[in-house]
Amino acid sequence: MDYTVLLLAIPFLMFLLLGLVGQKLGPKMAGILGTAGLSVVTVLAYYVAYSYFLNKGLTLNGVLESAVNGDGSWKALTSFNFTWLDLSNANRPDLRIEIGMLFDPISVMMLVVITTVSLMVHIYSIGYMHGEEGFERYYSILSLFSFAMLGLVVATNIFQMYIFWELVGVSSFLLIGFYYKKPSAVKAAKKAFIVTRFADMFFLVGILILSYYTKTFSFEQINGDHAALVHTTMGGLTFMGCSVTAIALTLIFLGGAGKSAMFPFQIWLPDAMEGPTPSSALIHAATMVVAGVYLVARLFPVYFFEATSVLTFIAYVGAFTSLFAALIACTQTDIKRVLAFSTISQIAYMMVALGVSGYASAHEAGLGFTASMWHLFTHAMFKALLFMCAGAIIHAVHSNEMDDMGNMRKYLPITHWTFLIACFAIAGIPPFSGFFSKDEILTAAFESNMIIYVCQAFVAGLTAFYMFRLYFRIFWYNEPTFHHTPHEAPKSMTIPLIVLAAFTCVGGFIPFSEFITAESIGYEIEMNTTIATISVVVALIGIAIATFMYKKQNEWPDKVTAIFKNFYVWAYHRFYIDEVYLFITNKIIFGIICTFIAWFDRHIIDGFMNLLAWTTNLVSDETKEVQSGSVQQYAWVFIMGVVTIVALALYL
Amino acid sequence: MNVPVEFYLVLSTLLFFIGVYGFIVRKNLIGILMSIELILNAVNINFVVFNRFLFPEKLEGYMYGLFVIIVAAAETAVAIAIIINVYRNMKNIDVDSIKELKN
Amino acid sequence: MMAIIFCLGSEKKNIIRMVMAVGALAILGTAVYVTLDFLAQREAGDAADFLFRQDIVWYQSLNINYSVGVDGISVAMLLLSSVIVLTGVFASWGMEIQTKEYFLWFLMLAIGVFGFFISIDLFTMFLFYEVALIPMYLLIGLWGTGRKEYSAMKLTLMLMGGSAFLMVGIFGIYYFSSADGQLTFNIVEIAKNHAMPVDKQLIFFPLTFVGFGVLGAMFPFHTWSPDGHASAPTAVSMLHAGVLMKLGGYGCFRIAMNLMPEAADQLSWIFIILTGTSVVYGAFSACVQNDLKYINAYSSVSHCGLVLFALLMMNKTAMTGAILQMVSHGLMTALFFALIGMIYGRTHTRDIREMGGMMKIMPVLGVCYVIAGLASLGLPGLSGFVAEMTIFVGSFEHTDLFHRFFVIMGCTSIVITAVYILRVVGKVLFGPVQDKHHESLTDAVWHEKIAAFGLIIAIAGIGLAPLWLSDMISNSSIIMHFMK
Amino acid sequence: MIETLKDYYSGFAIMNQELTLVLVLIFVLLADLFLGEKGKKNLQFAAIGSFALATISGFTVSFGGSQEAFAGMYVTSDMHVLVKNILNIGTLLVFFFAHYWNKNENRNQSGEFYFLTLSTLLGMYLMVSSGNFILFYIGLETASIPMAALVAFNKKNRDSAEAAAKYILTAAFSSGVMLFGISLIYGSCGSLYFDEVANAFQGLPVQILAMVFFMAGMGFKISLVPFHLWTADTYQGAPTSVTAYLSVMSKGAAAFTFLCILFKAFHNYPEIWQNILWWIIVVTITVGNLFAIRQKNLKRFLAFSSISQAGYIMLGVISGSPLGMTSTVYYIFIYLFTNLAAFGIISNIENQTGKVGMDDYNGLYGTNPKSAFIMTLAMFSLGGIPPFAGFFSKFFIFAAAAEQGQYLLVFIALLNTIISLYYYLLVVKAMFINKSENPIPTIKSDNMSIIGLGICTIGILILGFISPIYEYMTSISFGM
Repeated sequence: MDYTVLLLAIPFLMFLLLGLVGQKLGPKMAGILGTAGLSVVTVLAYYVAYSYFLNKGLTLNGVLESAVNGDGSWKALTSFNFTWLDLSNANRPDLRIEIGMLFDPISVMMLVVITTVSLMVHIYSIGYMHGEEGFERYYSILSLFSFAMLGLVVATNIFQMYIFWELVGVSSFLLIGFYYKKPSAVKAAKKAFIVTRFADMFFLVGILILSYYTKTFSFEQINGDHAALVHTTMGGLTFMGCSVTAIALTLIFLGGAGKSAMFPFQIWLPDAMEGPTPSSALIHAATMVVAGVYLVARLFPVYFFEATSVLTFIAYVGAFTSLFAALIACTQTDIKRVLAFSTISQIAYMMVALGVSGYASAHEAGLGFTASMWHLFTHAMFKALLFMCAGAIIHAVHSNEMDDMGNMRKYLPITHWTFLIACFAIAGIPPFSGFFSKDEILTAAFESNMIIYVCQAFVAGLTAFYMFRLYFRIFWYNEPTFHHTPHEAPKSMTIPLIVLAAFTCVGGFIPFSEFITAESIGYEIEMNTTIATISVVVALIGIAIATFMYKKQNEWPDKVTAIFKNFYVWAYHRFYIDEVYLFITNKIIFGIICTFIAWFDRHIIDGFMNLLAWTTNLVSDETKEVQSGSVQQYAWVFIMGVVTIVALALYL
Repeated sequence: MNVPVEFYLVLSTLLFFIGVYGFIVRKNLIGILMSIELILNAVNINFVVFNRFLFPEKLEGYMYGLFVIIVAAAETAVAIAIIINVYRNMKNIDVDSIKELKN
Repeated sequence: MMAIIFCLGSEKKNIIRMVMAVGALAILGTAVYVTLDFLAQREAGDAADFLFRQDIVWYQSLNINYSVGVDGISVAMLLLSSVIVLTGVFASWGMEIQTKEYFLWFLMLAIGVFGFFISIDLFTMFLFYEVALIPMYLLIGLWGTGRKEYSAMKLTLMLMGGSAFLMVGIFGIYYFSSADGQLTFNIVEIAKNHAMPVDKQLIFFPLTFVGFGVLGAMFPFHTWSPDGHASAPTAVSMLHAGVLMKLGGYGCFRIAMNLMPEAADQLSWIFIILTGTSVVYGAFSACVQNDLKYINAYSSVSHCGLVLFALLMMNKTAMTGAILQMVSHGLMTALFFALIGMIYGRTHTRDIREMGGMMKIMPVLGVCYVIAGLASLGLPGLSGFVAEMTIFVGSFEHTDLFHRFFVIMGCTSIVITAVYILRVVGKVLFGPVQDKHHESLTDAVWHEKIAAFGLIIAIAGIGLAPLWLSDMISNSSIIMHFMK
Repeated sequence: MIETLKDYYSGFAIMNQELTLVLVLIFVLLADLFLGEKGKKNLQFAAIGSFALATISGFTVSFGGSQEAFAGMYVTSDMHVLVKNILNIGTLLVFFFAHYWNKNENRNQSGEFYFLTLSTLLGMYLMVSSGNFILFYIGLETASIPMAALVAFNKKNRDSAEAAAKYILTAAFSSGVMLFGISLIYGSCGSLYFDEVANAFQGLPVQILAMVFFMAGMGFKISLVPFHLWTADTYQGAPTSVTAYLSVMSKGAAAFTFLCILFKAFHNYPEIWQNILWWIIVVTITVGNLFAIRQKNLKRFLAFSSISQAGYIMLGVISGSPLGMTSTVYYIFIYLFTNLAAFGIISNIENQTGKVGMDDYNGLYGTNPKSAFIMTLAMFSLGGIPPFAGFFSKFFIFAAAAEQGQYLLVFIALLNTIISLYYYLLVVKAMFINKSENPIPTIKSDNMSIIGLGICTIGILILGFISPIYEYMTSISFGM
């Protein structure tokens, strides 16, 4: 245990402190305390990242440990790892849940992402949430979230990950339901929790299967040596014709898919926008939703060496989801929903990248992995930025609907420029960060699977289109009648915007492939100019169409809508997936199964017990004539009793 | 005259069941009491016959018969007293009048 | 060993309450002391099956002894019981009618519970078991609400039905278990002799298991539970769901399975089906209930089903998980009932359709309720998670399709649990206020806070640092016994 | 065999208790005759006091082993002495409860009450100690004929008259049937001594027939189904003190005698009577319970309850083992305190308010908490709920049956305890939970019944925990 534990301890203590005595501290104190706490954590995280990546050594427990192995690959370091719960038994003597901190390239990278975005959100929220009821509660939950998310990424074993996985789930639930008086928020929170919980169940079963055979939870042992442990313990095992490893890993992926809102679990994320916008930025855009990607990345060696088919499956799921979400994003009018679908689409990109990735660093085989993580990083920055901008806009007009906005560039200049930067980044226009990461993804896809490449390239165009649709609708277009003149957000809100915009601008120039690779060995990326050109062109086409349609109010949007009428309606209604879910849960599970079971319980099971009692009473009542009061009848019964018994005794 | 033992037993059994039958069908309490006497007489016949024919070396059966007679007398005395009490309370000694306590 | 305080003769309500509070505190203190002493003695290398043994010959000719002693499991249950008794006293602070009698019966219940957990003689155990059952009738019938008479009667009769099974089982064990002709009721000796023929075990194991299973709310013998809980006064619900239902699981374990392991092995499949069904069945039933207490009662059916389910998996991890689940469920369900009682005391309704926005009106109770709900749906950091995960990991030891199927079915309960917990939280605590009259209601008062916070601390304590408890439980010889 | 007249009379030496009782009897008779109108009050004290002395003296008797007198006509042992002592205690308790009644309503006939009760007690003594069917028959009739008079004690009350008529007629009928059986036993076995009967018993059809006739007669006394129909009517009509006496002493003595005779006379073919008894027990317990459920009159209610209790007692008999005997006697012992506590409360309340309906007891706890409390204890104890004594006695009696492998029977009996608990709880519910607009007013019990109730309560509460009593019974019990 050393200073690294503070990374987890500070947010946790902050959560307890603000949660228990936040009311007494008052909102101002709570905001400052929360932000200060997180600043410390951020500094620590940067220090760790700095020592790990640049100094190639991390001082843990007073000893300077090298972050590089002899062969030049990155080394995973553990600062502490204690037994939290012993689950051993005769069969699996070493099975235990440990809590520890693991530092390797992806976890350190995630530390940076999380703390950065979280700090920005903390600062931003001081302005955004100003005067809100439950301000202290908000900060306390933010701290809880930061704690959980940091715990998740530094997890040394899959069960620790699951523990924090659940914790981020609950903090997400609490934040979505922050405006608990609003029925829609409560509903959205419930939906988010239950859908992810449903996926978590698969995750859990996956863990159980995996750990049953490997007899351990530890990532180091599971992943180590090209997942040799999985190979020796599970290789060749089949269940109903499928490889057990594949089943386990598919289940684990489904868990990740739930958190990362992959199809068909995507339904919760758009609704999750009911939460305060900064928390959406943090949780539902930048960090928590990428946990699924992180999970797959964490177990990447297992996926790659033991279940390639699952990886392909992931790629297809990702590709489909990205296309699907992008299509929907084109039709939405609630700006946060557009961003939400965009998030789904972008995360799906990362999934695709993992799915098409190879392993070795040589010949850029593991490019997809690097690209995925890179996109994770850049996406976190620009998506958080987008959300915060959206927050600033909502803050200004008190509405989420595009129709209430327009021509806002003159009222909100900072927001406007930062938003534009983010739009360029997500659209993949150089030199903004999104260009680089997305380009690598497309390259990886191109080299592995043509169908997926085409699909992703098309999605890239769509992305550019809907983002600029959003941009023009908000900042250009016709000016609606505002209730009051919109004004720029306070400093506490604009500074984070600027910081993130800066990250977005420079993020593409980080030599990511030196640090983060599937094999942990750094390499140089050479840009594939053909693909880069194609993607830029596609993006520009998208932007052009958007400019044409939405810069000024004109009849083209309606015309286009009319052409794709049915399709538009379907997309607008998110392809009715929510309705299908609602039908299954409300009508079938609640309406039929639960009601039936409850009825069955009351009327059959309990009814049977009551019937017993009722019968007893009935028999009692019916037999009262036996006791007729007539002494002669008594004698009759007496003598008949004797006769019967004699008969029984003699003949039986 | 040598009546076989079976004849006595048939008699006593008949007497017993006549007593039982009487107990069940008689409407008058005194009649019922008399039926009981029949049963007891059947018993007495049994005892005496068994003693006389089967185990003549001891007197147990005779003794038992004597006791039964004595006890029956006492029983009848109390029974009649109670029947008188019934009569006093209900003004008749019909068996149907003692059917109030039931269920 | 257990200091039980009687507060006879005192007519003043406040004095009774104070005496009860002090007494319950003393009980908790004793329990904590016993725990620490227990751990210290274990640390010092005392490896006897049971510590603090005390044997007093009672009925010599039948070899009935008053034998008590504790192992890790009993200690855990004692701790649980004492916490719940203490918080129960605070939760029933506002009991105004016939306070003395109420607390007297309450104490009798507590005596039965404590006695049961420390007994290692079948007769003594059964005695305490029944001692614990009967006060329920009056406690519910007199101080309950709703259809209290019906519920009280149903509860009592069904549980007595269970003990009818149980008693036959106990006689079977008694008469067939002796190795050298010396009949004994002593659990330790019976387990050691291990002389019961398998064909007899096959008869008496189901009887014993069902007997305890009734109290453990095993499907289809659980229907006393919803009605009983719904009608019982707060503290009684707490003690009943929190501790009394654990008697069932504990008995199944300590008596049925420990003494008749072969039969347990052979017949476990029947009960796995039943308990597996109760896990899911209870959860589904809870989804559509509208009465808070019914929801919680069905949830108890589900959770207690998980206890028995895990026990039947018969390996160290799952069994440890089962005991953990007993403790955990005891604490959180007690918290639930305490909170429901407090809410009901204010709103005078338990129908979730008539409530809403309570979080705004009574934030402390609301937050406590959310915590209880999160514990119930197995949030890490709270006790439910620890127990459930231990159970699932342990249950996964069996590779065959049958076990796998039921384990995975059990896993689905964590989702369904989330569904009904969130349904309640969403309807009752969140959303707009449904009834204008509710807006003037007050938040928790001091004794209610003590009750709620006490339980939350225990829940979170176990949830954050479960290792000592889990080790204490899993090091019990009885669990080792099942390590094959 | 009998050597001299002196030897013959030495038989009286082991009849201490009977002789003491006869002394008390004569004393009470004389006192009643000579004390006159003014001395009625003292008469009660004289009767109770002298009988209490007799009771105490009973505990000094001890034999160490089995003893015979009059050529085996009369047998005794420590167990017999103990049973008689138990009967004494019960009778004494009944006297305590009857005191108030004897002082007021029944003041003119109180002497007769004591005399008749003690007479029946003497009959029971003889019945218990009999070694021969003759003495058994004499004892039985001595016990039941005065009982009929006792039942009819309320001369002005038509219910009492009806109950007595039913009782005497059924009793006479059943003793007729039984005698017929005994006569056949005599005819087929050639003797009336139990042990000689045992040797000659070969399981012939006629012997089985005879045995069933005999069992029917005993079944009447113990009120086993289907010979039980008189019970409820008689219990309801009889004065409450007499009912209490009838339900405990008469039943207990008969049960023990039945056990002794089955053990002694029919022990060579146990499976025959065990099979019969098996069915009788099942039917008895079930019918008793089913009929008890719907009763509204507490005395009638307790009558059916006592029928089902009789079934439980028979569980000990069916085992045929020393454990069975111990548990039977123990059960009777505990049952005595429990049931008398219930009857004590009922008679107290009936004497002072005339109410015996279950509905009248609504809200009793509010007005008479102590009575309600004792009644609750009694009900719980009857239902076999620990820590009250009834639990222990039930446990032991089940243990005795289970020892012989009668698990199914035990199980059925246990299931029946659920029903029985239901109606016992109904009483508790009436007193504690039900509300009444017209509750029984607070009554003031007289000292005697308070003493009686106190003894019963203590008995219910602590007897189960005092194992030496049970251990003593074990040490002196015997099996087949």
